Amino acid sequence: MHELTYAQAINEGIREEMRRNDKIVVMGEDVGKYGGVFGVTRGLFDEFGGARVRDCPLNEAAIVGFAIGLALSGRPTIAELEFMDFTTFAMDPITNQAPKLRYFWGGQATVPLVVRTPIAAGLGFGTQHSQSLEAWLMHVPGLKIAMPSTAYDAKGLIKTAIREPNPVVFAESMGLYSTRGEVPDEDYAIPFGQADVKRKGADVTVVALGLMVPKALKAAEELAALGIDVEVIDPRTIAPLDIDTIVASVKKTGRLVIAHVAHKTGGVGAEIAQQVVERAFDSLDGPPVRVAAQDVPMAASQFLEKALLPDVADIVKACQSFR
Amino acid sequence: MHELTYAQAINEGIREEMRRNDKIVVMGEDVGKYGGVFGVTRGLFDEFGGARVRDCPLNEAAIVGFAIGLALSGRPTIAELEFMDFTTFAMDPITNQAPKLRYFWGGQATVPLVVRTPIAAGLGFGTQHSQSLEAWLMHVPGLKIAMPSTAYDAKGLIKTAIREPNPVVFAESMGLYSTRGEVPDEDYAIPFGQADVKRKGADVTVVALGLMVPKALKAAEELAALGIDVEVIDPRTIAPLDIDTIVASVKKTGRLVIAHVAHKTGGVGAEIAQQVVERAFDSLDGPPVRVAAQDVPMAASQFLEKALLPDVADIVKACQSFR
Amino acid sequence: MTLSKEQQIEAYRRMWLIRLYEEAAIRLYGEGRYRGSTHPYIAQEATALGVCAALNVTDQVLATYRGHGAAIAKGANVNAMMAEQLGKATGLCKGKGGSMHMSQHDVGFMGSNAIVSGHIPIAGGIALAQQLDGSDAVTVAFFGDGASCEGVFYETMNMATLWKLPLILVVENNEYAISTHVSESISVPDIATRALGFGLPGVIVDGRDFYAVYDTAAEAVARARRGDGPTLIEAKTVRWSRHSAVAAGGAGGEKADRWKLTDPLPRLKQELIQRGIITEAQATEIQAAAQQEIDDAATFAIDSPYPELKELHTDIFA
Amino acid sequence: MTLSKEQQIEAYRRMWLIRLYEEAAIRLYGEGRYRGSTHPYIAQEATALGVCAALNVTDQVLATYRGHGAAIAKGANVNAMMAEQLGKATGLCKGKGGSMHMSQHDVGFMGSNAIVSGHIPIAGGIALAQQLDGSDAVTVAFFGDGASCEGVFYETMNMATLWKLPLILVVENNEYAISTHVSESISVPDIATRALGFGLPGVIVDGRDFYAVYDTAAEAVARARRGDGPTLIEAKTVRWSRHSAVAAGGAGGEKADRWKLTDPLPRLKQELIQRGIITEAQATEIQAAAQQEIDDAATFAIDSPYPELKELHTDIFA
Ligand SMILES: Cc1ncc(C[n+]2csc(CCOP(=O)(O)OP(=O)(O)O)c2C)c(N)n1
Ligand SMILES: Cc1ncc(C[n+]2csc(CCOP(=O)(O)OP(=O)(O)O)c2C)c(N)n1
Ligand SMILES: [Mg+2]
Ligand SMILES: [Mg+2]
Repeated sequence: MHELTYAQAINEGIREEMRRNDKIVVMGEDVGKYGGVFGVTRGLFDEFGGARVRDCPLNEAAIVGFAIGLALSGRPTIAELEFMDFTTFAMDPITNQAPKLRYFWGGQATVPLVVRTPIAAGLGFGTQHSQSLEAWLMHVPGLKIAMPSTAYDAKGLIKTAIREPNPVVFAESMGLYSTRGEVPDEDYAIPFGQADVKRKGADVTVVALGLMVPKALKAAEELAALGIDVEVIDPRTIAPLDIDTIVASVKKTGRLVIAHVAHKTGGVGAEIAQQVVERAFDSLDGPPVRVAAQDVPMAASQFLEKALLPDVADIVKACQSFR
Repeated sequence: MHELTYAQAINEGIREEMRRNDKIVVMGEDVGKYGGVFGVTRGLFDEFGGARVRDCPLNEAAIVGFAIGLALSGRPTIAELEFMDFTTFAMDPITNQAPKLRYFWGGQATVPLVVRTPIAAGLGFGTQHSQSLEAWLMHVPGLKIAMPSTAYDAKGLIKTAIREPNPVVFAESMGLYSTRGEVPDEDYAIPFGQADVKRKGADVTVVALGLMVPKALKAAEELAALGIDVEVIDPRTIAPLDIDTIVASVKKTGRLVIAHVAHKTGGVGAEIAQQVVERAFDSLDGPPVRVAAQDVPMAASQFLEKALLPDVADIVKACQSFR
Repeated sequence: MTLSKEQQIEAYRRMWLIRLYEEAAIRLYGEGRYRGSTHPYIAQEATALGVCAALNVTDQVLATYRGHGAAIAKGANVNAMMAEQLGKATGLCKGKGGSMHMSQHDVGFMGSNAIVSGHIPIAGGIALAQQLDGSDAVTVAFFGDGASCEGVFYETMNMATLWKLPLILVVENNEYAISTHVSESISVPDIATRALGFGLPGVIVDGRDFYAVYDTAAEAVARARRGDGPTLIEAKTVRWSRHSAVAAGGAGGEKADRWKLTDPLPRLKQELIQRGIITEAQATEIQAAAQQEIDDAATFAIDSPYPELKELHTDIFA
Repeated sequence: MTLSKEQQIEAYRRMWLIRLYEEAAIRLYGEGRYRGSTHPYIAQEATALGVCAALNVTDQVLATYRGHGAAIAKGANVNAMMAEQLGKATGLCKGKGGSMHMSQHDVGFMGSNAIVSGHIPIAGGIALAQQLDGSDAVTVAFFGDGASCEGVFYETMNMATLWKLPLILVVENNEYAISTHVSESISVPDIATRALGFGLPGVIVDGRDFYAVYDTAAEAVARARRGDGPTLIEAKTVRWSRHSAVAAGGAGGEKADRWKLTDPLPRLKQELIQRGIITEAQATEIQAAAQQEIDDAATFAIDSPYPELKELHTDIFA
């Protein structure tokens, strides 16, 4: 085992895969010599050179479009978008092209594409740099979506993403980049569609995404002191979604809380809640509770931002809200 | 009263508003002399001229961006995107700009923008021309979203959309363009956030969007013959969403079915279901049931398309599925 | 690099295949044999044929929903194309793609795309892969005057020039984007002029002249194979037909007459005869054979089964 | 059109306001008085000032997250700006926008945008409104070399040229987009060259020379007011500081030295003295007054209250 930050874990995962497969290409703004605006691709340019680690002009649509072309040509390609908010510039390649080409060409194409992008919520970057847009992507058949919450998961999931012959959006949590965790020295990969029970508990099931996972664990500790035993589940990938693990937990606890930093309305929380309701209606003591960002644009002012984003206290409150 | 098609009703609504307010501008591809690729803006160019009814080059991002600039300058502007699938090219202006400028500028801006776009599902246009993407937009604070299902609603809602000082996405159903309906001769507008109970019923509540409304009404007839009395609710706008009317109905029927042509996973159905569960859990006989497109890319082949899209029979089945 | 007799004859044969394929596709649409729409390449045939005559099977071609011509020019199977048109299981894409989404990768037709301009950056990426692989293959993207207004076209020109990619951008200026004339959508008289702002060659050619298109394409291809980078070719052409089976727009009237004068088919035939490559009689045979091939394709398509419903769930993930 | 003594002195004063505002903003960030980031305009001051000196209050200016200079050049209130920087209720935008989202519509500063290039088509629409209203006002969009790679920049040049809009596109080429040098991102040596493909004038100017920028802008503004359409101005400049408080990237080292030689502040001061417009002593006073104004702005910002939480729910809908 060795300790890495979440950002370093992604870096190490990419590096190891690039060593295993010299066809892999990394593209994006500032991903080369500079090593990525948040340092995630640091050192890759020096090790693999400018042909495989490519600094691109500032044009997200073409970056992802080119990446799809490379992927179609048998080169697994990792495209970085510097903030998830900028997926808005690449929605055609991400949603109309990558996940559909194989289908409408009757299986002739394979698209080993990874779009890496960080969710910056909570760091004061303001309205256009704080959005968590995974719900948009979960609505698109043909896309896989990973949202790691620990260094261990980040490395294991990025490896699976890169080995995937299908388009993957890898949504990183910027607020976790500097968090540290133990990572095995030997090669490992975490299969998609396998949720991880981060904490076992009997009273309430909390399904948390990305940045909310550590907050949920913190809330669980506080609640334990209050005699409420919380089970914290991290789906790790929302497409595919390991609904079985979530439903099994809810059948045990009878209570479901879903926590994400994305806005509440239209968020992934509604989808997870409804899937659980469809499968475990009779086991539920009450309605699933969503802990999410308020439905207002992300404000820059720090106390406004703090107030609009979900936090530990909101999860604690939600877990106490059941009759 | 006079009879109009759904497309003509939108046209008449725009025309009347343009007569009332000579600042209003219409922009888009083929909206001018040609009258719109589906004829919705027919005649506007002749009546109002090329300065106010503007044929644009083929660049959706700039079309909506320019429309925002006009709106910021006090000119209510109606931008057309020829298929909803092309919102992918304009996601920055539609989601990062229009709904956020007023907020992050502390109230200095007003953005009277209407983005008109048709949902083409069910007409055999294939994977990239059949998507219903309202769920993406419902996740964006600051946007209002209308989805008319009749000529009457279409005219009344487009007028409200144009009079709105805020950004509105007006999602039309291409499959309804040629359907006819009675429209009052005198001026009227339908307020946003007021659902319409298209059919009263006691046994099951069916919330249907756009193209699914007539299908739900057809299903209701068939079910009436089987002794199941269905209430059909058309929210007409999903943002704001008239959840009170829906909840009141479910408290009466105890059963909820939501029908939309968008893909099931991550669709608006999950949001409506969860909001109802949050408010009426104890009134529900069973889990809300979603009738939606299968989670596969829209296929062109007619029988595949028919099979993947929700239809009358699916609504009938869903309404019968309750214990 | 010059064209062999066989290549020229084959081009004439495929020109008829394209023309007759499109006429059949329109007829079959009229008969209600498929839904959606179809976008005829009629009158533009010489462009796809002239460009593809300069390519090898390992070179890649991407096109738009108006891509039947490019597909046939690159050697796609017309039976499977017509079956795809009708959404049949025997189609190039098992019927899932339909008229706007055809592809046949084994002949280097990387497919057509229904999103105007959506394939342009993808073509750039394929050209980048060719460069990284050290192959001398090139990539061609066909698109229209309207597509040339979309931002990704410029973004792709910039990246391809910056990286000297083996990419040939062929803008088929048929003067209309549905109803919108180029004079209302493009701020300069010639689309080739755009290249001046990006530092790649921008060449204008008569898109209805097979030989002129071939020569222009051959030069761009040679340049790309040499590693000297991309070229923008503006093929001036006309769209004689409606925009699609669904939308009229543009063309017609005076345009139609202009088209008749410049119809690439009689034009190529005359040249072939003048060059002593075929006789009038052979020309007639070629046309008749093409007609037979398309009639057979239509029959094949009509007689083919629709895909089974389980096909809905295949080809989503590899 | 020439500048009055007063205008030139005011330009010098505002140049100091910008420089000192940015230095204070960096210091306050270091002190942890706000989160997020800040993008200094240091070394680029002469561009915003030269352009805005050619504008009236009724002309509109849009800028990027690196827009503090444009805001001050257009006459924005530095107290309210600094309060916005710190997310205070007294800020230009009530603290909701922060460093990257400032605007003051009553002085014609239509605001800054954190999405690179996002404001460019919006500026085009504002220019279109000016044309439709028959006013002689013009719109200016400032943006960087990196932004000039985004598709909407080209789309906007095309539409603005096609429609002869009163739009002035000012690309501030400071050679870097975060870490990426223009030679790695732009396929031609000069961004002004892009204009050749679109049919509008593309002019290069030394962005650190206030008078040169003014003359160039004045000509573009006159052209726009005459109804002759848009102009692309490439202001060659340098970015001395880090990209932002968060990201380093580019600049530094040899660049920093080059900057010192071309620092617009001593340069403008010398010119003003040579032209006999101010004395060394007056220059010192102006600088001291500016320092006082910025110190007061910092105090005002620090002492101001944060917005109440109910502000979360205001200004969403009109
Ligand atoms: C992004 C996008 N916008 C709009 C459309 C609708 N549309 C389909 S074809 C077309 C016109 C394209 O014109 P052009 O590029 O000149 O090609 P042509 O049809 O003339 O071959 C339009 C606007 C689309 N399919 N995709
Ligand atoms: C659409 C988009 N892509 C990427 C970014 C991240 N980003 C912020 S500033 C910047 C560099 C912009 O460089 P340039 O346009 O030259 O302006 P400068 O910072 O030099 O003033 C980048 C890539 C962004 N904010 N928006
Ligand atoms: Mg055309
Ligand atoms: Mg720069």
